[in-house]
Amino acid sequence: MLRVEGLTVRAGSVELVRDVSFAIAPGERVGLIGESGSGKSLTALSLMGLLPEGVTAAGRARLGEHDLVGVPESRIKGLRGRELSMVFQEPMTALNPLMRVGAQVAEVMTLHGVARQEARSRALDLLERVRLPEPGQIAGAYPHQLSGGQRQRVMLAIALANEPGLLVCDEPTTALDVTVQKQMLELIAEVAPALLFITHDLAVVASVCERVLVMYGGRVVESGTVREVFTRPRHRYTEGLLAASRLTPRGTRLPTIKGSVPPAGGFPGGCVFRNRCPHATPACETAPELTGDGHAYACWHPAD
Amino acid sequence: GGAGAGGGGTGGSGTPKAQSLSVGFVAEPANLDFTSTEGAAIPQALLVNVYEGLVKLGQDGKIVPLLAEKWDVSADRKTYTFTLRKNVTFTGGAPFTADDVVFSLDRVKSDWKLKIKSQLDVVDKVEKKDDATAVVTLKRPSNGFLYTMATRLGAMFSRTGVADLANKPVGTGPYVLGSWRRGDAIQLDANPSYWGTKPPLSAITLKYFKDATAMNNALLTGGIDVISSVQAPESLQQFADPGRFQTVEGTTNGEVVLSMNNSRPPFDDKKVRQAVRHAIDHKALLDTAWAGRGQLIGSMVPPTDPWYEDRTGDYAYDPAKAKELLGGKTLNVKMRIPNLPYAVNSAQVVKSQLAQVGITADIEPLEFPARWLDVVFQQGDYDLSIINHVEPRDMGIFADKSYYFRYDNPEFGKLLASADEGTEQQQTDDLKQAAKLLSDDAAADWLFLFPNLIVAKKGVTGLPKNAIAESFDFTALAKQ
Amino acid sequence: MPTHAGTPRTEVPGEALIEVRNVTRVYHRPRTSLTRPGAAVHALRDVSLTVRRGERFGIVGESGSGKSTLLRLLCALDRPTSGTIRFDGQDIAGRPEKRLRFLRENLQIVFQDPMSSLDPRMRVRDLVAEPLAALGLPAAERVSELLEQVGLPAEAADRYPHQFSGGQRQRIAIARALAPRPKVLVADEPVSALDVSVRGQILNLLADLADELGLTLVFVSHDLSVVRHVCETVAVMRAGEIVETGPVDEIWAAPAHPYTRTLLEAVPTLEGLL
Amino acid sequence: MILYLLKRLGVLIASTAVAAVAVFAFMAVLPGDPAEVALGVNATPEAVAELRRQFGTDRSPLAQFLDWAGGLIQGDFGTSYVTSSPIGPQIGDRLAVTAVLVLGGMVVALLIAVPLGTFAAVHHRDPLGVAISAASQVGIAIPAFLAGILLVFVFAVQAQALPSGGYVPLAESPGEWLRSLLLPWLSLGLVQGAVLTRYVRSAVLDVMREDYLRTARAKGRGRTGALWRHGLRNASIPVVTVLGLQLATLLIGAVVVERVFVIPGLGDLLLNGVAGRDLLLVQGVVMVLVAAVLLINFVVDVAYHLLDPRLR
Amino acid sequence: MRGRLNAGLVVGGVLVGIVVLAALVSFFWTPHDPTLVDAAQKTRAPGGGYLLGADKFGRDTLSQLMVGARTTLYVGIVAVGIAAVLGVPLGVIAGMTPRGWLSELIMRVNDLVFAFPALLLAVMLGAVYGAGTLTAMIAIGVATVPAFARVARAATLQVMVTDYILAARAAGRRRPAIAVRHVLPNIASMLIVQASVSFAIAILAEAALSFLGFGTRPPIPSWGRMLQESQELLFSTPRLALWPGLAIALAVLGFNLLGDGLRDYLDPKLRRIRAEG
Ligand SMILES: Nc1ncnc2c1ncn2[C@@H]1O[C@H](COP(=O)(O)OP(=O)(O)OP(=O)(O)O)[C@@H](O)[C@H]1O
Ligand SMILES: Nc1ncnc2c1ncn2[C@@H]1O[C@H](COP(=O)(O)OP(=O)(O)OP(=O)(O)O)[C@@H](O)[C@H]1O
Ligand SMILES: [Mg+2]
Ligand SMILES: [Mg+2]
Repeated sequence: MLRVEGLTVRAGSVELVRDVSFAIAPGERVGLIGESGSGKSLTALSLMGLLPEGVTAAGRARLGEHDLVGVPESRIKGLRGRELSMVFQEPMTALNPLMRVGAQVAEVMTLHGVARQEARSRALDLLERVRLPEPGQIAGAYPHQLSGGQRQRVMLAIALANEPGLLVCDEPTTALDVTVQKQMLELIAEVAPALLFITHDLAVVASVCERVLVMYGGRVVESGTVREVFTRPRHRYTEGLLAASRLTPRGTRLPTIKGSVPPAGGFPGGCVFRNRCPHATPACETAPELTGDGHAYACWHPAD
Repeated sequence: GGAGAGGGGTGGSGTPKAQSLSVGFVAEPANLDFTSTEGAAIPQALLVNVYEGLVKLGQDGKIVPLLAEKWDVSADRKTYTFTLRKNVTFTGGAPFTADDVVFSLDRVKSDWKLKIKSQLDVVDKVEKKDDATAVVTLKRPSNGFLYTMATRLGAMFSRTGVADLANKPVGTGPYVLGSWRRGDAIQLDANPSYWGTKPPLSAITLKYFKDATAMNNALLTGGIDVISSVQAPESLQQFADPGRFQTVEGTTNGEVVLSMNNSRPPFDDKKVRQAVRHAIDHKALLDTAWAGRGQLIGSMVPPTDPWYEDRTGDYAYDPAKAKELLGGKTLNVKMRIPNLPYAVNSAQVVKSQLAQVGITADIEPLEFPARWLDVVFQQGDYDLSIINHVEPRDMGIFADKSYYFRYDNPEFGKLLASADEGTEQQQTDDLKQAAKLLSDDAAADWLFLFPNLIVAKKGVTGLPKNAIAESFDFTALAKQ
Repeated sequence: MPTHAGTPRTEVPGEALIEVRNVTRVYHRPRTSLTRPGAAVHALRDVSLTVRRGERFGIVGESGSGKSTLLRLLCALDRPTSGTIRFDGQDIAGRPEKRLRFLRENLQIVFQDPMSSLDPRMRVRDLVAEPLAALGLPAAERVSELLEQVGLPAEAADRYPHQFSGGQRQRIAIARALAPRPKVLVADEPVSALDVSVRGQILNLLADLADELGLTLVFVSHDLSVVRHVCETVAVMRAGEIVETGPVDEIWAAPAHPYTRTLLEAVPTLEGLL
Repeated sequence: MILYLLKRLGVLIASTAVAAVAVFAFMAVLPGDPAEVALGVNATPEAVAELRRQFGTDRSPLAQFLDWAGGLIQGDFGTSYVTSSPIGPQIGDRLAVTAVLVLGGMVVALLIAVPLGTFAAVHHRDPLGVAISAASQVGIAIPAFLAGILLVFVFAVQAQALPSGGYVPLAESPGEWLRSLLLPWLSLGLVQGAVLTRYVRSAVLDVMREDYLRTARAKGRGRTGALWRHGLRNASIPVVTVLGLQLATLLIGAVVVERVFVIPGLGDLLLNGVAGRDLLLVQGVVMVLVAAVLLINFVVDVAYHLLDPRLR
Repeated sequence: MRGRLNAGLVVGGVLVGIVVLAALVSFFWTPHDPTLVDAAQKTRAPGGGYLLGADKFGRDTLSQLMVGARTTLYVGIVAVGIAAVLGVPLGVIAGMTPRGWLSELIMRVNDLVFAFPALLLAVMLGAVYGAGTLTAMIAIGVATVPAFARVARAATLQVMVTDYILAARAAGRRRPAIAVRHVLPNIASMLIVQASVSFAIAILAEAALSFLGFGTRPPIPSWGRMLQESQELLFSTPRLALWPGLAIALAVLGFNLLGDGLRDYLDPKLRRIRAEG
């Protein structure tokens, strides 16, 4: 249902996301992982047409029969919140502090043609659906009166209100406690239609998604089913990430990836990972293609 | 003297239309009681217009009859018998009689709170002969008496109208107080029961402007009809169009004096004072400070006084001579001036010119009236100052050695006393000599005679050309 | 193959170095109603714990459970509402700053966010030397020595914090903490703000340093698995209370308190799912 | 909220009381004896002594203060030494004029600032948006009195369309009242509007970067729609603060504009009072101005709390 | 990494630079004596050694403008100096002990002083001690204290919740050292911005006071007074008002642009630091 081809995001002359292609089938749950600054959020925002000022997207992205990239705001405005919804990372700032929560949920429905009265009562149902206790009371509260987890549920309720075909979640649980995160993840897994789930936590992806895209330096470096990618990573970055994510017993040395993630525009040419890769050779100075069916990777020296 | 309003105006037309005029003024009265409150603003608005005296000062400087039809002076020049006009009533209806004359003049001694009331100390007693005749007996002959009677001291009050002088003036004049919007305007309405020629206008509004430019703009835009006294003479060009405006230029009693503190160094030294007089180029000063309007005078006498003599030649502009008189000294002096346009302008020129001969003057503008009166006038804490002495025939202030000039020359006092008691010729001679003495002594420097500059819309008539009395005489004011 | 980093020292329980007894800390929210007083926040309720010399002591708990509050009290940056805190036998609770020299020399802290814990207007040299300067100790050679110890080049001394990556900044913060040669290093979520690829570097560094310098470690984290990697003893906190404390492996294997169990179950792991 | 209101009210009352002491103390330092000043240079000593007794200025400062402050509470400002008329009604009349002047100026400023500032923020990268912020910078740099003088020059003297000054009470002629106030409102409002434009612009810009605006757009609102529905109310919070500060400066700016336009307001009364050493009057006017600023601050703080549920 | 130079900063810097330069040069040289009255040059048109013409006293306008720049800077420096010297320590103290009675007292007094605006203070002070540049400066300075105290307090509050303050305390630093080493450097950029904006406000205030007659004394050249004196010649010789008006506007514009420019120049650095943390 979503098909992205050659998506490139630029800020001025700096390419922040480069040539990203992937597809999501109806009902499919796809994870997008990568460390901070790898371009995950920008990828998601370019689908929503919500890129920050001064940042532009090129390439193709189609949701059903609608083009998402390179079309004027007025054309995709109607899709947002109805065909395609998004939950953001920061639950503390994503809600309007001056407006009651119920009104904020109802708003997304009235915007897309639901009558005011009906929207109000459906808002209560939605709050209940995201398992908020006492939806009536929550609806009358202001955002600052709710905890982070509750707010994130409200965001989810807003996103689900018009039963969109695709839900995009940008690190929806990063700011939450593990116990709250668990509930939230279960909820998302239960209610989400097709899902693009962004996180930097591999374990989270593993618990929610079927397929995963690994990003680094603005590129998708590996993609495939969660099981395959996590059990048999081919790209050296994925391999390193997986190793670093597993905490070994006390007294043992943790595996690491040398160096650190460069700032935007500071990634090397060719393979973006080559300056941190223990297997890099001069061959890596040319950029590898993302190749392979099902389980694809972009690496000259893949692990086996 | 004849009946009528007198003055320089041509009088109103026979058919008084319900017309009114607005006249712009600078200083608003704080209240309407000139028996207890100093300042020129109250008599300017009320004297002659609301209050009348037995006599008044004509435009040519002569005393003319007003509430007195005529007066006789006894041979020893000590008894004045005033024959009063009949059918004169105060606003409110009380008739004006000799009783009111006695009441008013006695009241000066008993109730007035101003220092100038001493000018009537010469009066021995006031008596009623009959309803229409009042007799004033002096202690000694005085040339100044009748003149004083033309000032506010001679204003006639009703025995039943002095309860709230500050807010409710009761007089016999052609106008009565209409309304007063504090901070903005006073309206005078024509007095329907006026004894004399009815004023041509039904009402006059006195509008007050602290800012000269604002007043100019008001005339330019029709907010007012007359500027009573131009405070920004450079701006007169704006009113050059004779199709719209007329400018009246006459004289005043106002000597703009560069006062020097005669009692303390450095100006206790006559040579230094003389140096100052030589250092000032009065022509240039008048041109730059007051757009060349006004007249140069060399002493404390305006040309409208009978004893005027041109003394401008006494100290010609001569910086070299000034330096010589200073003997190569350089001086630092305090010039404390009121924050009024003419003073601030003149001070800057004076400072610049004094600097040429080695006198550094620090200008310190003081809030006028309060602070200037306190610091300079009362305490005499100043070296130089500049102020326009507007009172008529006020050369006498130099005779008071406690006056802020701190000028002390017994010779001068003697001349003044003999002038007041002597014959008219004697008076003229003595005062001429006194003026010369002042000038010679360099008791002060006289920068210029303040001009009477009135601008009005075309068609306004009856404007007083010379402002030699305390009042702004509205009686003849009319609009065509 | 991960290499061995330091000796697990579970078997040598030294004498008590830090003793926290019945500590309570209550914060008052500003009053919002006439009738009711401002709500009291019990950030810590009757907390007692003992950290022994040489021990690596972990504290876990969810957001708001009082971990940071406890650390602030240990560092005498805040005073308890009641209870006593002894460091090396001396009571530190409520002492004025000028009588805390022994604590400052012996106990130093590393914070969660390496950016906000480094003054952006100071050069690395001055940052690292700050504890020495504050204690009036000479700093000249010590700075380069410290930088080397945490794996930073000597030139780093002349640069500003924003010129470093997150992991490097945390190294600077650790160097600063080590400056006065403390016996105890307190760390408040030192790796939570870091990328996973860098997290290992810092955890390894801390383990190495603890070994080399014989440091006692008090390590706070919201992630029990990180604590399990670093510490031998753990205290589990919830709503200002310590609900469970003991050897980390025992608790990991058999959590006694239901809350600990929930916590353990909530942590998503790769192993379980694949 | 009620607690906050009470507390804030307490602060207001206490500050006003302290301000009263400060004002009185300051005036007590003013050189010049009201009795002497009232009588002028030619007064006799006995008259001065008599007048002092009449004014009550022969009493101790404390007694005078208590008397004055006691009167204030009942709205009695005393009787002027100079005009010998009660001060309260005078201040009342003038305050009404100044209030109309200031509020009108504020309305003009808002009418200018809100649309322009919002536009400049939304289009902050476009030439027109940049031009508006540049223009507002220039507007700020022009002294209010200069703006007044220029306005008079253009609209009154040259075009003869409006009066150059003066004030016509509303009761006398509503049309003339309006005409007499248009230019003063403009000259106050233009300059303050320029200042406010900048604040509105930066407040809107800040709000535009907020996450909840992105959320609103993710719901399907357009840029402008999101700004209208969610942005402006949030942006109004910092603007209200500035508005409060500006009302206070406007009150003082009015002093200058009153002079330019010959409007009998509080500023005019104050300057007259100072010039005429009408101490009690000056004291009263200063007190009223200070109290007005304190009151404005109070209202702004309360408004702030009402606008923002987080503070309730 | 430093913020990039922006247009506002450059234009503001140039305008302020011109004012400063004019003031400095005027100490050594002006085309004419700015206070010399010369009837022969009365309102002369520009030219012949009088580049911008002369006023009604025949004084050279350019010379007056140059010396007037001195007055302008003098007023701004002293007023901002008073405000900063009093306001910053108060604000920092209040910000460092946000819940203490001292902080409460400082802020209350601050609010009270704020209720006495510059003009009111200047009129009152002028009435007591005589109007003049000094009273004007003191009045403007005192009236600006609350602004500085507020900004300093707000900025200090922000700084005080950062971990580096906690780190400094843990390192053993006492309050005064923290104030000097950590708080002041980190709030400096806010204060610099505040200073330049206050400078602009002070220039405007001095002009307004001169207009009312409570400002600089004649004949010391001041732009505000030049403007006031030129009023009556607005019709016949508008250039007399034009020059000082332009000078005031450009100087104010310069300081405002400088302030804004500095904000943008200094701020992204801080933002980036926080964003990257
Ligand atoms: N408006 C912008 N202008 C310039 N660069 C930007 C902008 N927004 C983001 N970037 C840069 O683009 C890169 C990718 O950003 P993005 O937000 O997509 O990363 P991310 O993978 O979502 O990271 P995180 O996990 O921190 O959210 C980063 O290096 C970031 O600094
Ligand atoms: N200065 C303070 N004033 C009021 N309440 C406070 C203060 N500091 C902490 N609290 C409250 O005390 C409780 C414990 O806070 P603390 O910061 O110690 O938790 P934490 O376990 O460190 O949480 P996190 O994992 O989010 O850092 C929280 O409810 C917090 O809101
Ligand atoms: Mg992101
Ligand atoms: Mg914490």
